[in-house]
Amino acid sequence: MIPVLLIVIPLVSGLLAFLIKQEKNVKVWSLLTSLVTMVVAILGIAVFHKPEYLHTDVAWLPNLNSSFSLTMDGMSKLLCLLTGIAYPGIFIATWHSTYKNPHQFYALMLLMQTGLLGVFVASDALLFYFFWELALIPAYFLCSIWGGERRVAVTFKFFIYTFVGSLLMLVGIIWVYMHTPDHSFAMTSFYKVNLPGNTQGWLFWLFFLAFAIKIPLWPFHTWQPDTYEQSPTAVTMVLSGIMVKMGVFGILRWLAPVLPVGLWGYGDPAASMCVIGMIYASVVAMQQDDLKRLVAYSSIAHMGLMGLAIFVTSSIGIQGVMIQMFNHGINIIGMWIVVELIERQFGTRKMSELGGLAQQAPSLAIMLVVVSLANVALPLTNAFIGEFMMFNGVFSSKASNYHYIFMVVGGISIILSAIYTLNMIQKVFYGNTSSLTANARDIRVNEKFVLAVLLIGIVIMGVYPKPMIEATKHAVDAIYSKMFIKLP
Amino acid sequence: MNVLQLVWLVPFFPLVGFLINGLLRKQLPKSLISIIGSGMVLASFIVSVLLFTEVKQGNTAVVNLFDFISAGNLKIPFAFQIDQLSSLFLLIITGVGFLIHLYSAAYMHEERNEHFGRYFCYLNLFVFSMLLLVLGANYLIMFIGWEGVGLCSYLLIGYWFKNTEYTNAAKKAFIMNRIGDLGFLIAIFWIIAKLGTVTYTTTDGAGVFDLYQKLTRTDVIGITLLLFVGATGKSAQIPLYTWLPDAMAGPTPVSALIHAATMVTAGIYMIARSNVLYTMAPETLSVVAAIGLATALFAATIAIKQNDIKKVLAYSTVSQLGYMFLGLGVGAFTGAVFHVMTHAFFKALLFLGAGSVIHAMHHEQDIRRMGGLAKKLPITHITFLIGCIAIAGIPPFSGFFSKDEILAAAYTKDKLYYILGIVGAMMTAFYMFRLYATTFLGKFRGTEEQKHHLHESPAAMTIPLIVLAILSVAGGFLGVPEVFKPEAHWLEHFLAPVFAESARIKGEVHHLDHNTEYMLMGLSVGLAVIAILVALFRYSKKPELHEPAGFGKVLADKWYIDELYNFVIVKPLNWLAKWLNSFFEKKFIDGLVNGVGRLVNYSSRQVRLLQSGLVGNYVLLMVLSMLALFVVKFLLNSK
Amino acid sequence: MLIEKYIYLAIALFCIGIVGVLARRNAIIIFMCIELMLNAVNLLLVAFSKMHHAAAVAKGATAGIEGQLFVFFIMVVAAAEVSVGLAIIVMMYRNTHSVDVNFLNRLKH
Amino acid sequence: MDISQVLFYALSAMALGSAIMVVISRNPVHSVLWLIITFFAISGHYILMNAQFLGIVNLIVYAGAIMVLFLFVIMLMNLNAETEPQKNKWLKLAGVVAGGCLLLVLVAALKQAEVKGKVAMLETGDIGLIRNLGKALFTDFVVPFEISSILFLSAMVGAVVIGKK
Amino acid sequence: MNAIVISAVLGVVMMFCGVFTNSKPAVRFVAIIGLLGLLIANVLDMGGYHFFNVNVNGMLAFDIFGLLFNTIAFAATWIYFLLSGRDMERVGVNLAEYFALIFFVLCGIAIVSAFNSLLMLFLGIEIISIPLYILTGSDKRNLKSNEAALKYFLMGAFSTGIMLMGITLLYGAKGSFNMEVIRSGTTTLTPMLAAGLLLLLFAMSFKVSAVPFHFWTPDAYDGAPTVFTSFMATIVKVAGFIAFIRLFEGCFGEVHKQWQLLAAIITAATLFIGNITAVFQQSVKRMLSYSSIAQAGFMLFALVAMNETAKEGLIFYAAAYSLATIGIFAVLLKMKDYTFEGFNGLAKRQPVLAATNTIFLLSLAGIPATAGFWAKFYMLSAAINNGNVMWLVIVGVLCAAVSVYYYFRVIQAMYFKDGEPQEIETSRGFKGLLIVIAAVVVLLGIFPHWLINQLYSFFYL
Repeated sequence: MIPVLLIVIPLVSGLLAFLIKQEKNVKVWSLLTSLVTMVVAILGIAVFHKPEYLHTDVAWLPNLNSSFSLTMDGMSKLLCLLTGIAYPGIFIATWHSTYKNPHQFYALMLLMQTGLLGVFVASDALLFYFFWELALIPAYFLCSIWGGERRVAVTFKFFIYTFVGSLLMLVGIIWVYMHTPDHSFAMTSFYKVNLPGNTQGWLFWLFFLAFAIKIPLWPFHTWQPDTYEQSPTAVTMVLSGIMVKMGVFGILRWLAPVLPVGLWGYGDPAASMCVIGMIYASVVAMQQDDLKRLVAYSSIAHMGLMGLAIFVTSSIGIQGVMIQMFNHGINIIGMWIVVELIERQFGTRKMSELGGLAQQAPSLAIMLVVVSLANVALPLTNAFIGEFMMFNGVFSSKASNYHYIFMVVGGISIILSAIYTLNMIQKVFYGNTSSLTANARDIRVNEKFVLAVLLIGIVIMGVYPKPMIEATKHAVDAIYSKMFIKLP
Repeated sequence: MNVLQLVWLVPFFPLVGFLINGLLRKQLPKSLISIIGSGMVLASFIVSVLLFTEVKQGNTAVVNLFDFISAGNLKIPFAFQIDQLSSLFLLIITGVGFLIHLYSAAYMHEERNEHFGRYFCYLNLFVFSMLLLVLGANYLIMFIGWEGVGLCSYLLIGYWFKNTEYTNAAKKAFIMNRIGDLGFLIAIFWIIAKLGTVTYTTTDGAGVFDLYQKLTRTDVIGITLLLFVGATGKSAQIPLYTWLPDAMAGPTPVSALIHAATMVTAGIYMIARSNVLYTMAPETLSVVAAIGLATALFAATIAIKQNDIKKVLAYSTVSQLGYMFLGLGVGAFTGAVFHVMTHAFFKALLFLGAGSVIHAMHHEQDIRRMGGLAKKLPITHITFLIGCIAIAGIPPFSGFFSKDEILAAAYTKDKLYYILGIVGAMMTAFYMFRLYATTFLGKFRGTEEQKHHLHESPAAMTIPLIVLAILSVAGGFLGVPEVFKPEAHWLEHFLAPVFAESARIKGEVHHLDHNTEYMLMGLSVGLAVIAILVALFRYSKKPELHEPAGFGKVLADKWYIDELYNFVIVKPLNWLAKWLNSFFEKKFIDGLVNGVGRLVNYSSRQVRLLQSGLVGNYVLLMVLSMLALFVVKFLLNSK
Repeated sequence: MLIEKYIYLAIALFCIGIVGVLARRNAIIIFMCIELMLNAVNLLLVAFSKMHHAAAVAKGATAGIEGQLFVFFIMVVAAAEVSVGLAIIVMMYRNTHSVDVNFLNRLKH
Repeated sequence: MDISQVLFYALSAMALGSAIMVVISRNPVHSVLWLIITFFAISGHYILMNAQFLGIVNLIVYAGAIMVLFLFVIMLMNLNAETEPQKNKWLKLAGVVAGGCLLLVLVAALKQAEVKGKVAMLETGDIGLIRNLGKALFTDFVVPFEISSILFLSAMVGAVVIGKK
Repeated sequence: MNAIVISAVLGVVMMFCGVFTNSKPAVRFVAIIGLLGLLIANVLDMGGYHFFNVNVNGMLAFDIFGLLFNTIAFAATWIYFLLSGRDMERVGVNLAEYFALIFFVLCGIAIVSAFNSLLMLFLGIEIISIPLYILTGSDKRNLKSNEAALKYFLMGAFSTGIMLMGITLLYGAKGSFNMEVIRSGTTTLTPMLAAGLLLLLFAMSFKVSAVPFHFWTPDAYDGAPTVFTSFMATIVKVAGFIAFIRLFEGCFGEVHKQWQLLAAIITAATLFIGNITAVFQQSVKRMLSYSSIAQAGFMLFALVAMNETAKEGLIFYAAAYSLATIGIFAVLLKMKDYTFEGFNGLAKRQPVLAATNTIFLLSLAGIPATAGFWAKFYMLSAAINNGNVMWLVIVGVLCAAVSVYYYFRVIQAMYFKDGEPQEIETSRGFKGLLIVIAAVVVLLGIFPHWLINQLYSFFYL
């Protein structure tokens, strides 16, 4: 029941939002919807956590053995929660942003939420693919209509790029489906498939491409900085905070347990791409002057680490990925909120045009500094827990022969991330005020509220990660055991 | 209830102070801020003293607060370990910390309210992190504190954030530290990979120091080297020391607290804490000793030609930290810790003294524009002098005892270490008294206005000076060498349980005979006195005011190490970044991606020409395709 | 008569028709060449019809008759096609005063 | 070589020769005439194979009706050798080569045809007679017969639509 | 048989309508009602109510597959009449005749979906083609229309010759035109069979505009009056596929392996050329004709894979593709400017048109939750299930990605660009119908089996 509600509430409300013409009303409406969704997600995790509440299975396509089957299990819980929390946060934080045709904007935002939640709770491969694509369509329109100058071309590239990947994945899904013992799209059937090694090999690449483009892993990342830069910030938040997690989630749920041999066989090349990406993106981030691009590249680096942790196959690394998906979502949304506040106030995101904000807007500065620190994974922030576990997992992996090298080289990104993050803080907040920032004002109450909640979350999760680890523990064990059980 | 269970209170108080000052910094008046800030540290100090009395009786404890990370087989609790070593550090941190807080209240009085609050909030956060570092019962908690102090250091160096140079220095400090941190982190992973735990020691013998025998030789060398990489970052050793002199951009009390007394000694603490592992890896110890010695000498040479009062002290700190590592490297763990303690006293004293001078001189830091301050600032003068004597190693001041212990151990290990060490000691004496002489003796060389305003600092500043001076004088008696009085080395006995395991591994240590030891002491003191006299003679009347030339300029410019790093690392990295960003990313990768699109467009433009509009061509093409398919079917695929 | 000979003959005619379509520009001639192709087919059909009739003459007297009927239908269709085709050509000619197919290139790319 | 063989070769030569002339004649009227000769040759073949009805129909429908229609249209347009558009030489050559190749490929493909060696019965058998054909046409083939009426209807409507001013 | 007879009769009725009345709405009304009757008759046929008990002598064989397709084709045509019937008036004066011709085409479609003899195939295809030549050239004053008709006619006649040669060779080898006879005993492709098969493959490829026999398509579709392009590109084209599949499965199903490669080559070429060439088009109409080639490439998957999934998928593809394309053409017909620029800013002026058009385009691109997705899904499944042609599957999905490129150009123009205001007349009913069709497309996209299940269950009554 809970997962169905998670999908239906934003869907219905999103469709209704098309009809609400007043800006104020539609804002309130979407905020309320997102709050309700959040409450449902929290209820599902905290109150109604018995399987019967969290699992739904309705006949959908009997001829194909595909059912409308949704499960909120250990893996999806955190991501549902993230989506649930992120949306109200985004709506509140961007309350003062104005869009032309606000009803369309908010409706599409809610529809995108439907897609995202659907991806996370779908336990049927076909349904998963459905939602996977559905999340993309509203994103396409949101970016293309309300984005920056080069929005049309950039978003189009984003769309086609991800579309190519997902089509290849569709081929993979169908192939696996043909070889399931009971000819079914159900996740359980997918997990029972036992394909020969070389088949798994090329299937691995089909799935991998889709997820790698979405995450995005180097060298498939070039759509991402452009898209983030051009999208309206509220959308960027969803894209980077939640949507990119779809890729990681996809690997964990649909790639690793289904094609373990493929993963073992090609884990090293994939992991190498991740490591190169981590360093590469960090180095490139050092050169960025646009705040959005900087955060975008930093996100590439961080997502690379998640990929790395999965591809070298270690239990603790996967555990780290699970909680890092959540943490990274929170942190990067925080980051975007700050960027949005800066852009809205000064009309620029160029670091070279800013400066000295710490005097004028100390609260903003503090928020940014804390979020940035979480971004560089300083201990006692949430990101540290995840990164620690992931790096640890990489280091102690038994699946890869090069795991030491991966860890050490990947570790350099820790240093590089400090470099570009501190550069950013320095350029934006320190030094003397520029002509633009001379009369800056500090942030408003609603923005402060969201950021404060985020910060508290960041610290609490950084100090006491146990609940998150507990929540995902079984899912990790399940995946990990499947990754090993089918070894030839 | 066991008093030791209260250990969490120690970091708790500064944390509370941090939160209150941080959140209410605009609302609270400055006086209240300083009372909260200092008071919390004082409270910690009191608890530390309580704990210390308990520990002195031989009670130690590991206090588990909650599960921090627990995934799979890895269980890392958030736990504090209170034993001799940590309790000693607690006293230093909270004690010296309190004094410096007190001092800061006066020193920073000119700041605006919110910045004043910000300052104290950072400072409290620093104390909190440092306490985590030393209290942590496992490497991960230590690492948390480790990075935490790095952060506070960053924040405090960049406290005056309007100045880009200062913020650059802050950045540099953080990044340099991060390089070290990576080493530390890898070491932690290595330990986890091999032993499955990072807890130091447990009652059921499942800690790192209980299981160390499971480590192979490679493991232990690797782990200790990596830990040492971490230590070089935090404790400013070659090659990662360059951040520390720049860190003097922060307010002077910060330099005293963080960049002299406490944070920079974290590396020594870490190695002392891991003494068992290091004892298992003599190769690493040699590296530690060599690096330590090299740093000691290297920094000393630079310090000789510096003219910024804080820079001199900074290089002196680097140099002294080098001594501590030398001590660790030659196995004198107690000696190193001892030196940490005495150094905390006298270096804090010197920095605060310098701060007092700077305060008096209206933020003038160049010693060439000072001179003759002895009369105007009597308390500062006397306490500063005490600090100088202590650092120069003149008995019975504290520096003598600790330095001597290290040098004696170095002698036992390798005579070359000793000789080089003593050269360093001589240089220390020389540049400290050069500083002293140029600053306090001779004629005043500042502006009239400065002269007019010259006055002794307020009590809140002088009291810490006096207390620290007393400690600098008396601190040494905690570790009187055996030669003077058997069983008088209280510290060694106090710390013995901590180093017991390594002592067991090392087995019987060769002790110097008393004559040799007296001789060595005499030599070092004698040389130091000579160096002091030379310095006083040269600089008290005619200070060196011109710009140094020749070799002196090389020293004054710090051997051009910053430039070298800039040239070898920073520039290439920037260049690489630029190249990647402007060429590789845009032209190559994105070019490829867009190239596919362009290829489609291009082929579209070409392929559509097939559609020539002429029926004849169409039919011709159709016939040709038919031919081709016939060929495929009948000739190629003739099944 | 051996059937191969008919096959070769028919194919030869068929290909001459194709060459005509390829080589001429006059729409009417092209159309005529297509008719030639159809006639080649007709010829071959009749030949096959007779061949099958010969092979099955013992069993059924009417074997092979469908080939000849097919020819009949082809003629019917050809007639219909010609009426429409010529109408189109004439319409074209009315508008352009040409039957040159190479002038038909307003629609391209 | 009996008479039927002689006839076969003669008719074949005539058919091929006149077919080639259709293609290469510059004057469209000549092309039509050559095509009529081809049809005659083919009708000869039909009669040789004892398919008299088809032979006659071929002459009446094709040579008589259809070709007259062609001729009529050509005359209407006043096309002659001078107005005949000439194709690019190379394209022409390409067309000939392509057609030739197709001929070669088809012949090569059918050289080993499974019907090789079978005989197409000449002059005997009565399936070509009107009686037999008619019977089959109105029994077994009545459906296609009726349906071809639809074809004619549509062609008629079409001609009207196109031809009407 | 119901469909064949009634559609022919309806054709005749329409002819007379033209004689007896000049009222265009009346003609249209008769056509719409008549077609509805045809549709109902066909559905009744599926349900076992045969109005005409004709002894077809093995010439025709009615099966559920063909009847189902007829239903879809008639339903699509009905929608087409409703949406675009009014636009036929603008082509020329012979409105009743146009309807008559369309009914004849439908008769041909009913024949090719039920033929059992190659003779009937030939007749059926001719009955489809001849009216289409006319319809293509029906805009008599328009040189483009003339040119398109002549090109279409010449090449169509040429391909008829090829097809007849193929049929002849089969007849020579097997001695019959009956598909069952041809099929029986065919375990290997003898030279004559193979040659016949190839020639038939070429001719049928021509009819479904598969590359390299597609050349007529862009020109004919572009030149034909848009309202008829809509019909040709959708219903007629998929009817070609039904015939194609029926022929090759019926005659050469047993030796599928031996010609699969050829079919795969043609399919790949079709996908490639169709999609690639569409990218650069400036006119939406011409883009749509290339897109129809590209979509044909996907439908050819059914031929390559040749299994039950493929056939079921083809039916679905027929419905999905026809609905979407008819919808787009209906919108296109309202535009004065057929270039992409003509669509600029449509979303502001005609949100309903833009939104429904977007759904149709998404469906053509194969985005989930539209019918088009399932169409592609079935085709890919069929090919993957076959297993031998994975390379073709990959080519297919890459080309599908390319297709997004040109379909989305229209969406971009409508939503993200500002354009000149141009008058677009639309009635409320038109919009309502578009919305209904879009809803059906989406509904089919979410519950793809709903329609088929309904039809099946009706059939088994």
